[in-house]
Amino acid sequence: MSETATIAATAEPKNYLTNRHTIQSWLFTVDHKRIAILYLISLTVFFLLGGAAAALFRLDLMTPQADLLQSETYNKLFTMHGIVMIFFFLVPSIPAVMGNFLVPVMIGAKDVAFPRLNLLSWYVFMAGGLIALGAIISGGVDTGWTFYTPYSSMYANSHVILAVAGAFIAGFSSIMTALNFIVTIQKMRAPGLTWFRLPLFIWAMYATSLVVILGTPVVAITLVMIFIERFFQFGLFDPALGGDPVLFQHLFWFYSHPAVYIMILPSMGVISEIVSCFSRRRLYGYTFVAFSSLAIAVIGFFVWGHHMFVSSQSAYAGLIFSFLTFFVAIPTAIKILNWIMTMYKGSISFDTPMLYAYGFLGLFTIGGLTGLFLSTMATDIHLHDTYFVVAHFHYVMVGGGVMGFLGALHFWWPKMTGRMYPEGWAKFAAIVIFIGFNLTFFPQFQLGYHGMPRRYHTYAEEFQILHVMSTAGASVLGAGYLIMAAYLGWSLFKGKRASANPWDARGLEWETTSPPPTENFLSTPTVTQEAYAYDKPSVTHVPPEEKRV
Amino acid sequence: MSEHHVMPIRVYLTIIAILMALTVATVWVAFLDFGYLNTVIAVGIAVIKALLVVMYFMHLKYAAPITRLFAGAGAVFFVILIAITLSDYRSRDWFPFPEPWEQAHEAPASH
Amino acid sequence: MSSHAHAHVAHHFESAEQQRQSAQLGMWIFLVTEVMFFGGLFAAYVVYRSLYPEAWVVGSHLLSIGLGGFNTAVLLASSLTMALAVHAAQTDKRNATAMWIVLTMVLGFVFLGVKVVEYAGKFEHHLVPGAHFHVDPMAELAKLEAAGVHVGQHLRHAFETANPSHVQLFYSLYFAMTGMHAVHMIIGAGLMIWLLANTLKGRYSSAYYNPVEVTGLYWHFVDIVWIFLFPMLYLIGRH
Amino acid sequence: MKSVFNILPEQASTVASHVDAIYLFLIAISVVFTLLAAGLVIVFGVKFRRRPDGPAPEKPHEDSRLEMAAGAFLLVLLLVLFGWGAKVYFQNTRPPADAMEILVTGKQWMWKLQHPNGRREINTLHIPVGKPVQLTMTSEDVIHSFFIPAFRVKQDVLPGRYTRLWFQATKTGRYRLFCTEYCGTEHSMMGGWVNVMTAADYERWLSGEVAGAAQETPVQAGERLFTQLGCQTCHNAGSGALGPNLAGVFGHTVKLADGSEVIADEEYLRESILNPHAKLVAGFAPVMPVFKGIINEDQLLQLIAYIKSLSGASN
Repeated sequence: MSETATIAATAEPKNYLTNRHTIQSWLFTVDHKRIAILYLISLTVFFLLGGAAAALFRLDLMTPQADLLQSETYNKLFTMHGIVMIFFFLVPSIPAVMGNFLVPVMIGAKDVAFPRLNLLSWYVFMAGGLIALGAIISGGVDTGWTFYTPYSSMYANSHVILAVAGAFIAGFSSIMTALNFIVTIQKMRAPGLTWFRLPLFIWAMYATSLVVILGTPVVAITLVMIFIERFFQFGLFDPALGGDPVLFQHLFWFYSHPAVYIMILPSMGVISEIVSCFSRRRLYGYTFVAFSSLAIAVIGFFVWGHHMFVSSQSAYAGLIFSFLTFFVAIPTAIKILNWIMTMYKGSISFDTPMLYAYGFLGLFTIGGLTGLFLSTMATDIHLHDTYFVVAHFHYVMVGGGVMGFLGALHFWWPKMTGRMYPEGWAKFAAIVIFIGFNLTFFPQFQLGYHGMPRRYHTYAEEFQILHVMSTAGASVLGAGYLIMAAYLGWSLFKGKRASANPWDARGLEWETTSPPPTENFLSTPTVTQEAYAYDKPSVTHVPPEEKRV
Repeated sequence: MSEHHVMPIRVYLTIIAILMALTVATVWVAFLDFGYLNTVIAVGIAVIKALLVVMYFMHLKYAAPITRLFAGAGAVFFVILIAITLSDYRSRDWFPFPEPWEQAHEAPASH
Repeated sequence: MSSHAHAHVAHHFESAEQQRQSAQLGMWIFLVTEVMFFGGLFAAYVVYRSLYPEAWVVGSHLLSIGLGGFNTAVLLASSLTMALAVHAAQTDKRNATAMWIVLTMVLGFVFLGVKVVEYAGKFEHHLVPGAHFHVDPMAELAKLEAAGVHVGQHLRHAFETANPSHVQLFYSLYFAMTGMHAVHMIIGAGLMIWLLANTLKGRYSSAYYNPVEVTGLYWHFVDIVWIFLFPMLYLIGRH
Repeated sequence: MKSVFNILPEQASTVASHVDAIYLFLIAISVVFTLLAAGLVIVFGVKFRRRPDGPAPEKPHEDSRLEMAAGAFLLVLLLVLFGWGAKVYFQNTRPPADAMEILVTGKQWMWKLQHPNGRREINTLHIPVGKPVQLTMTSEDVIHSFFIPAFRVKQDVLPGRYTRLWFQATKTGRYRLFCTEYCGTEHSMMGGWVNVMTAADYERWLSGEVAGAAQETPVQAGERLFTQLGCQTCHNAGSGALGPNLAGVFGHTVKLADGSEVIADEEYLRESILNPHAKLVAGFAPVMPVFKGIINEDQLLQLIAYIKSLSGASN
């Protein structure tokens, strides 16, 4: 701290971190970069909470019997893990932290279109999070994060209303952020920054925001319907009145399937930036990648029924949902091809962000391919609600989503904090996380095909060996995360000073100081070339004397 | 400066007159028997009323193309949500199912 | 200070025009989320109505077309006054702006008042879903006939076959949909008070009237929801 | 029981090998594509690693032919997968007409099963090998799901509705039975075994209990209920009967009072018992009492079994 203070006291121009130091200057800030930091801190806490829950039940699953936890506690823990990780970590992760920090900088704007709304979104997020935590502290929720009726609406005796309220409120926060991004990207791009000069991260954020805008309100009203049913005793899904619990599943998955794209599209945007930068080559098939983000966002709304093949949904509806699901696979697969082809004849260096990109490519490929097992109707009948599904979505959401998030964190860490992290430790942690992840989740594919149902507290003894492997892997994974937390924390105070453009990357965010000043640029930049112009030298908008070495 | 479109008050008055007339019409039509068309007519009139409000009171007719695109997207996804959900319910008792699996009639594979 | 256009351009915008377009687009995107929000309820309505059409006929006959129609007219009128408020702001007529805003708000409260009367009636007649819900379609049919309503074959059939549980489902949706609409009305009324205060302080002019305009968009949207709710809830199977 | 390290678990039903064939095909695709992707990034990583004196990379050509070709190839591959998966699914959707029917009621946290001759059991299902078996399932409370991994079959079980599942076992033995839809506190305890026996053993098992106490079949229980509840006073073949004659109704089209037609399946019978006025048969007055809250799910299944037997639909 004292060092930061002395730096600020010198002739250095003030940046967004150092221009004011009071608590109020953080809690009432409208600077998108500071809001991003607020989100980063809150999300880290939620990630630790969700991870702790997972660690506990993973430990309990070492043996087939119930030894560590009671059934009720076990059910509450996996519910908490799901709610916290989905609604309070994965959905906001890259948009709220990286998007908030980068969208205005990347398009050369001073801030997002509605800065006060942006701050409000953080408060709303925190309110939702605290209410959900309240539900957990006051006794917990045992419905699973999917809140299926009629269990959630009529049978569960836990704090469903509070949990539903928390998720509902958090939904508003993502809507506010998404709305802000669309308007910002639409209306506030710097002169010369045409649509096809935009970084692909911006395209990904735009597509993600569309999904949030169109999907989140539907889950919001669906959660309100659960609330109405529990609180006012109105039977909206009550079978005794002729209500249909499967209708809840339709409404729920109308959001929650596209929500998978909310979690993965931003990561795809990040990977595009990283692969391009560390291959020193413009992304292969820029236009295709840009439009495929939008295509995935739109097609993603037509496939929700593939979560319901055994729900008693009409076989014909299932047929159509299965058919359309295969179509989402095509743009996704071609994107992987694009990233690989970008490396072809590139000049590849293996800095930490690139290691995460490699991890993403491997894990997300497996996650995507195992999705085919679940969109094929005959195999889904067998695999539905087994550990195969658990493994599949962890490969997509952690292998894809979280790997992208960590890649982004390392790629833009120098920009956000003005410090470099220790490269050796970072590489080590990336490799540990990759290995630990595979050890944890690969055995679960096998468990699933052999019939191990998900959400089981106790299980048949023949499954034990694979569960033990999974738990062992989880401890490696956990160790990887802890190493990362340690060296990132260390780097905040002791890390080497970062230059404006430590990776020699292209893009407006690299043409301002690290960390950027409050309004991002000293004067509004003008863009004269396309994105990823790695064949040309970096265009400098920052006078040399302001650059740190 | 088409964005700053100031409409003459006369337009607003015409629109409100049409809206009120359509309200009376929809009530009147509800008491006549057109079979299943009653629903179509009721929703049709509501759509016309909504379009009038959107186009004139909300100035969408004079708004930027991107604004109109978003308004349109809202309507389209609203319809998608309802139509696809309903398609499940309408096709649940469709007959006939495909023939049962021929192997069912074969001799058991083993004992 | 209100006369300077530049005074209203926030620091991060380049021009008043950019700011205005952003506000407008932002509000429209918000309205898209509102469309999808109500979409969930409409989907439930459409599905259950397709499953239980006769219960929907019975349910709607127990609602008052008079009150519903009156409220429709009130809301449409409030949309007009709101549009006129925006018009007055666009043409620098501050007093007129304030007057139209007040009128819009009053019409909004009239709507809510009528809604309270309707809800109270449903409460009295045990039509609020829950343990006390009670409806006897045959008794209701007899009441209709006693009141001299022409009961055609379809209508009689609907009353004879409707399952009271399904009628309860209709009322669950009726209260969920109109309740959610009323919540939006109350928020709208709150926005009107805020607009009025700022209008009286002279914050708005032809150079800067974004809040009046975007609040208007919201108000019109709430009106549109009712334009659909009225026929869908009150007018089914009246023939 | 096969080891969990085998690629495939035990196959014990006619459908299992068909599902496994698709599964193995999918694994082959996954291995090929994973190795391809991993191989390419590793080869490129080595071959094009950054060298201090290396040439500056060229800008890639904006050329969509590779993407188009990849897309077309994937489209064909995925359509094959879709078609194959859908074919096996649909083939297995509708039970064969001669399937033996077993009634299933799920409740927190047990499976209640009843055989055609009336024998009941909980959490263990005895079935004969080589004979198609159809489960008609409902739930007393929340959604459950009936899953037999060795048979590769699964179906959600819902309150207020009937769902069906059918299979034909190919091997005698004991196989796991699970509930796979999360249903509350003891969800993981809701399951047991499927005992596949030879036909002779099954017959012996079935009659094992009948020898002791008099055992009602579901049809007999349904018939007794039919009499107890006074159903036959209206539902008889007499000319002035107040209700429709139920002989030969099941599985056939019924004309309703409003002019529409329905097929008298389990759902229709259920609704007509619980709430007779909803879909009134043409030519009859709405005079039947409502049985909702008077009979439970098990009794309802028995009544339906009896009505089915009147059409010769039951076995």
